[in-house]
Amino acid sequence: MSNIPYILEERPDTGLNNSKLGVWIFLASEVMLFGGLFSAYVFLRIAAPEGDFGYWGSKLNVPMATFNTLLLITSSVTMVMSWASLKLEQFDKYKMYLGITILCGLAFLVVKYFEYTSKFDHGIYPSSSTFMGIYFTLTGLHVLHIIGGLLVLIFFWSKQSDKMWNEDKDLLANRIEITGLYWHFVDLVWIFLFPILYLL
Amino acid sequence: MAGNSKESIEHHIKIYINVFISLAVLTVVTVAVSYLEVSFIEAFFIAITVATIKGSLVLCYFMHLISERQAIIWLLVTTLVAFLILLFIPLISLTDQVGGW
Amino acid sequence: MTEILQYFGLPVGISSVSGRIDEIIVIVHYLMLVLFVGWGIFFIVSLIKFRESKNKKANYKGVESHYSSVLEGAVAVIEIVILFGFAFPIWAERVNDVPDSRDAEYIRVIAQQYAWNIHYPGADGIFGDTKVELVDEQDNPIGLDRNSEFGKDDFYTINQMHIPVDTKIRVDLSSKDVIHNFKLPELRVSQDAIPGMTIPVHFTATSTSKEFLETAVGTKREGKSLEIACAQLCGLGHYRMKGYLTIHEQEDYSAWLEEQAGYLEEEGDDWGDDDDWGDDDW
Amino acid sequence: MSNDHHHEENFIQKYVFSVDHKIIGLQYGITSLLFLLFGFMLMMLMRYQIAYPETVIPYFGEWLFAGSGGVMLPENYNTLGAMHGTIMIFLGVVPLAVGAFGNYLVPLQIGAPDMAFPKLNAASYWSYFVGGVVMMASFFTPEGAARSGWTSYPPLSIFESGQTMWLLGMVFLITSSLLGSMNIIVTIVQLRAPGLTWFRLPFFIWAQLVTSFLLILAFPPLESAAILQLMDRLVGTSFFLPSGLVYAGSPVEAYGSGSPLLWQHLFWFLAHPEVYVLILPAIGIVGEIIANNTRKPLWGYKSLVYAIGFLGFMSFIVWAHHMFLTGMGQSMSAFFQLTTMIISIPSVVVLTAFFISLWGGSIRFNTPMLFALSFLPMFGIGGLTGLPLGVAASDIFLHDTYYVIGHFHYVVAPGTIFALFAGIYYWFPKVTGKRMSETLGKLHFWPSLLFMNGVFMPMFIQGLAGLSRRMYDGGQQYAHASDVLHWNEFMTISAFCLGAAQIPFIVNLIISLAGQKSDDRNPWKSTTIEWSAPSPPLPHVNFDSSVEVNHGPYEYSVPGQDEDYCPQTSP
Ligand code: HEA
Ligand code: HEA
Ligand code: CUA
Ligand SMILES: [Cu+2]
Repeated sequence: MSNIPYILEERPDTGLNNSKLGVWIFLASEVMLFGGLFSAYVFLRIAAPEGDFGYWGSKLNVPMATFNTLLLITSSVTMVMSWASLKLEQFDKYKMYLGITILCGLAFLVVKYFEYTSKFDHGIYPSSSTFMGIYFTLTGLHVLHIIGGLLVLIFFWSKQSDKMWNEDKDLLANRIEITGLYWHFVDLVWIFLFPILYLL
Repeated sequence: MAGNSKESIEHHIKIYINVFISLAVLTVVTVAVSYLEVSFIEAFFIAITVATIKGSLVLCYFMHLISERQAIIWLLVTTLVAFLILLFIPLISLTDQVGGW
Repeated sequence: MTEILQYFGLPVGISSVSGRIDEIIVIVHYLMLVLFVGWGIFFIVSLIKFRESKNKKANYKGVESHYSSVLEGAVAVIEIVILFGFAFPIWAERVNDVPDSRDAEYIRVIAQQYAWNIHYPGADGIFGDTKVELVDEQDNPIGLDRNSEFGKDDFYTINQMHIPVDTKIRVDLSSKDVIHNFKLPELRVSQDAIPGMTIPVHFTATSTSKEFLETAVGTKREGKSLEIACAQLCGLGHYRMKGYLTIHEQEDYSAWLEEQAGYLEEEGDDWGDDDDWGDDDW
Repeated sequence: MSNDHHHEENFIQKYVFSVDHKIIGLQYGITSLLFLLFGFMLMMLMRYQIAYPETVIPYFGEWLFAGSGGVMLPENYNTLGAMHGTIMIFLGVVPLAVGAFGNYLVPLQIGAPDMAFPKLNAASYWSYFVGGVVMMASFFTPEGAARSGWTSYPPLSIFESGQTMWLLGMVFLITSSLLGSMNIIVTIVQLRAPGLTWFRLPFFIWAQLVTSFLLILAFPPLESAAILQLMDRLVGTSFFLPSGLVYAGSPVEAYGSGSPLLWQHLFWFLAHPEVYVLILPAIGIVGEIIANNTRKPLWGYKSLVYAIGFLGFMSFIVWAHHMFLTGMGQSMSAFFQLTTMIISIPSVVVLTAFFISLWGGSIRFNTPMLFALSFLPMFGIGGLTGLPLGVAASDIFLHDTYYVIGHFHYVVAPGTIFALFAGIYYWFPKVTGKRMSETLGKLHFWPSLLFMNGVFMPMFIQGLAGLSRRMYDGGQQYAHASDVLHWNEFMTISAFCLGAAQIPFIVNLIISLAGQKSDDRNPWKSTTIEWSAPSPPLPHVNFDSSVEVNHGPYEYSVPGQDEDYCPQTSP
C-alpha cells in the first residue's frame, strides 16, 4: 500500500495531501449530521407552544456548562500547541500538551456525567419534554464524539507515539494535525450547542 | 498549511494564546449577557453572534482555515449552503402552511 | 381535449376544479409525448443509419450545430408557461381561497385507523368542542363535548359523507393517530390528514351521485358509487380504509340533515354507535 | 506488490479482510447482487398477492406464512413493501453502483494504484455488511421487519413494530456510504495519474464525484433523523409526535409538541438527492459504453459535466415535491415546482447529448451497448413522467398512486438496473480476463426489456385511474379502480417472466467464469486508462507500467489515424 502517493507530501496541483482533504470532507459530513439536529431543534422550537423551550431550558445548569465550555476551549488550545511543539521538534512538550488535552476532555465527561445524573435525580428524562429530548440527543451525540476523539488522543499519547516519533516524524505530525482538526470541530459544535441549549 | 518554519510556528503560538484568551472572554461575555433582561430576539442575536465569532476564531486559527487552500474553502462553503438550506426551508414550511398547528 | 384521458382510465371528473386539473395533466402529457416521439424518431433513425455494418468509420466531430440548445431552451420555456399559466393559479385557488363558514357547507373530517369520522356542526352551523379525554371508540370516537356551547346539535357519521351538489364545501381535515390522505378521486381532491394539524380543503361537486352513477352504466364500475379513499399508508388496514360519499340535490341534503337531527333527539347521548363501518366485515 | 513488506497474504487476508480496492469492489458487487435478487423475490411475493389477493401462495406460502395457512396477511405485505424498497435502494443499487463500480473502476480509470484510504475502504464494506445483516436479522425478530414503507413516516413508524432494527441498520448503511464516498472524492482529487487533468477525466469519474458529494452532504441528515426516530421509539421522546393523539382507542402517552412533518423534511432532504445517487453512476456507465460502441467522442462532454454538476446542486432544493399534499402554501409549492422543473433541464441536456452522440457513429450492437441504448428511452419515460408529478396541480391527483410507482421504477429498473447490467457485461473482461457470452447476453436483454415494460407500463394507466399504491389487496376495495384491476394479473405474470429472464444472466456469469482466459487487455478497443492494465489488474498496484496520460477520454476515430481509437495513455 505504500505506493499510494500524496499521503504526506502535498500534491502540487491541488496543494493538499490525502488525509487533510479526507478529514475536511469528513467534517463536512459531520456539519450536516449536526446540521440535521440543529435544524430539528429550530423547527421544533418554533412549532412548540410559546415559552415551552425557554421554560425547560432554564432547568439546565449554566455554571457547569460554562465551566465545560472553558474546558473544551482549553483543550482546543493545548491540542494545537501540542501540534506546534511537534513541529518545533519538542517531543516532551508535545506529550505534556496532549496530556492536558486528554485531561480536559475527561473532565468534560465527568462534568457531563454529573449534569446528566442530577437531571435524572430530579426525574427529568429525555421524554420529559421535547426540549429535554433534543438536549439529551444533541449533547449525547456530542459526548460520543468526545469519547471517540479521546480514544484517538490516548492512542497518540501512548507508547505508540514514541515509536512513531522515532520512525516517521512527519507522519506523526500529520496524524496529530488531522486529529486536531477533528477535536477543534468537536469544540466548535459545543460553542454553538452551549448558547442554543443553555442560554436561550 | 503555509509556512512551517520555526519562526512562523513560534509566531503562531502567540496567536493561539491570544485566540484562547478571546474565546474565554467571549464565553464569559455571552453568559453574562444571558443574565441581563433583554427580549428573546435580542438575546438570540447576541448569543448567535458571539457563537459565530468564537466559531470563526476556532476555524480560522486553530484549524488554520485562514491560510488553507481554496479547495477546502469551497468545500466548506458548499457545505454551509447545504446546511442553511436544511435549516431554513423547513422553517418556511412552518409559516407557509394551509391551516394551522 | 381532456376526454382522451378517459381512455386511460381517469375517472370522470365531477367537481369545479376537475376540468382544470385534467387539462393540465393532458397538457403535460402532450409535452411528454412530443419530446418522446421526437427523440424516439431521432434515436431510431440514428441507430439504423449509423449501424456498424453500414457506416464503417465514425465521424470524429459528429453533429456540429447547436440547435439542441434551442430545444432545451424550448422545453424550459414550455415548462415555465405550464407553471405560471396553469399550475400556480390552480394551487393559489386551492390554498388561498378557502371559504369561511358563512360561504360554504362546513364539515370536519377526522381520520383514524381505519375510518373516516365526518363531523357536522348541526343547525347552529358551529362545531362543538372536541376533547381527547372524551374519546371513546365505541360511543364517541371524535371526543365531542355535548355540554359545550355549540355541541348539543352536532352530529357525526362514520364513513358516510353527505354533501349537497353545486355548493362550496369546506372540510377541515385532521387525524387522530397517523397520517392519512383524504382522497376523492372523482372530485380531484386529495389532502394529507396530518396529526397535530387541521388543514382546510374546499371543493364544489358538479353532479350528484345519481347523475354520476348514470355515467357509469355499462362500464365495470356500474352500480358502484363515490368513495373516500385513503391514499397514504396508515397501517395494516390501509387498504380497506374506505368511506362513502353521497352527493345530494340541495333539497335532499336538507332532508338528510333533518333526518340526522331527528335521530339525535330520539337517541340522546348514545347516538352514533349503530352506524355502519362500511360493508366489509371489520 | 509493494516492495517494503513481502509477506504472503493468506486466503482470509486476501479475499475477506482485504484492503485492495478490487477485492472490496467485488465483495460489494457480489453482496449487492445477492441483495438485488432477494429484493426481487420479496417483490414477486407481493406481486402474487396483488394479482391473486388472499389466495394461498403456491409452493412457498405454507412455509413462509405458516400462521395463516399460506395466505399473505396485511402485515406481511407491508413488511415486504417496506423491505423491497429499502433493500433495492440501500442494499442493492447504491452499493452496486457506488460501492462496486465506484470502488473497482475509479482507481483504474484515473490510473491510481488503489483508493486513497484502503483501510477505510474495507471499513466501509464491513459497515455495509453489518447494516445488511441487521436488516436481514430483522425478519427473524419477534417484532418482524419494518412495515411502514421505505419512507417510514411517523407517527405510523413509531407505533408500528419492526422499525427499530430498520433504523439501526440504516445507521450502519449511512456510515458505510459516508466512508466510501469520502474515499472516492479524495481518490479522484488526489490520485489522478500525471497528465490526467480535470477535463480529461472519463465521464464516469465525474458522475462518481458528483454522486459522492451528494452522499456526503445528504446522507448525514437522515442519520440524524434516524437517531431522533430511535429516541422516539426507545426513550419515549416525542420529536415526531404532536400532542393530543389517540392511538388504538387510548390517548398516546407522550409529551407531544413534536411534528410529523419534521421527519418528512429530513427524510426527503436525503431521499431526493438519493435518487440522483441512483441515476448518476448509471448515466456515467451509459456514457462510457456509448462512446466506446459508437466509436466517436461523447458529444458535448463539457456540457455533460456541467449538467450533472448543476443537477447535483439543484437536487438539494427540490425535495418538498414529495410533500405537496402536506398542506403546503402557495410560495413553498411555487418554489419547489419551479426548482423541480429546473432540475429536469440538465437531465434533458444529458439525454440530448447522448442521443446526438449516436449521430455519425459506427454503432456496434453488443450486449453492453444494447442495455446502454435501451437505458435512454426507458429513463426517458421515467423522467418524463416525473414532470406531471412535479407540477403540483396534477400531483394532487397522481400523488401516491401507481403512477408514481411507474415513474420511479422506469428510472430505477429499466433505467439504473439496465445500466448496471450494461456495466457488468462491459467490464467483466477487465475484472476476470474472460468474456461473457453474447448469445446468452442477448437472451437476457430482449426478454428483460419486454417484460420490464410489461410490468411497469400498465402502472401509468392504473395510476391515472387513481389506484393507490401500498394496497394489500391490489386495490379491490375501491370502485374507482375497478376499470384497471384486470391489469394486475398481466403485470404479475410479466414480473415472473422478468424473473425467468434473469436466468440466462446468472448462467452466463457462471459459465463465463469457468471459461478460457484471454490475453487481450482491451477487447472493446477502448480508450480509457483501465484497459491498459492487465486483466485482472495486479493486486494492490493495478498497473504493470507507470501511467502517463496524454489524451482526452474519448479519442475515437481521430481523423488521420489508422486505428479508430487512441488510448489516453498512448504517447
Ligand atoms: C433514480 C431515480 C429517480 C430519478 C432520476 C427521478 C427523476 C425525477 N423525479 Fe422522481 N421519484 C423517484 C426516483 C427518481 N425520480 C422515486 C424513488 C420516487 C418515489 C418515492 C416514494 O414516494 O416512494 C419519486 C417521486 C417523484 C415525485 C413525487 C411524486 C409523489 O409522491 O406525488 C416527483 C414530483 O415532483 C418526482 C419528480 C421527478 C422529476 C421531475 C425528475 C426529473 O429529474 C426527471 C428529468 C428527466 C427528464 C425530463 C427526461 C428527459 C428525457 C428526454 C427529454 C428524452 C426522452 C425521449 C426518448 C428517450 C425517446 N419524482
Ligand atoms: C432501486 C430501486 C428499485 C428497484 C430496482 C425495484 C424493482 C422492482 N420493483 Fe420496486 N419499489 C422500490 C424500489 C425499487 N424497485 C421502492 C422504493 C418502492 C416503494 C416501497 C414503498 O412503498 O415503501 C417499490 C415498490 C414496488 C411496488 C409497489 C408496491 C406497493 O405499492 O404496494 C411494486 C409493485 O409491483 C414493485 C415492483 C418492482 C418490480 C417488478 C421490480 C423489477 O424491476 C425488479 C427487477 C429486478 C431485477 C431484474 C433484479 C436483477 C438482479 C439479478 C438477477 C441479480 C443476479 C444475482 C446474482 C448474479 C447473484 N416495486
Ligand atoms: Cu388511512 Cu391509509
Ligand atoms: Cu424527488
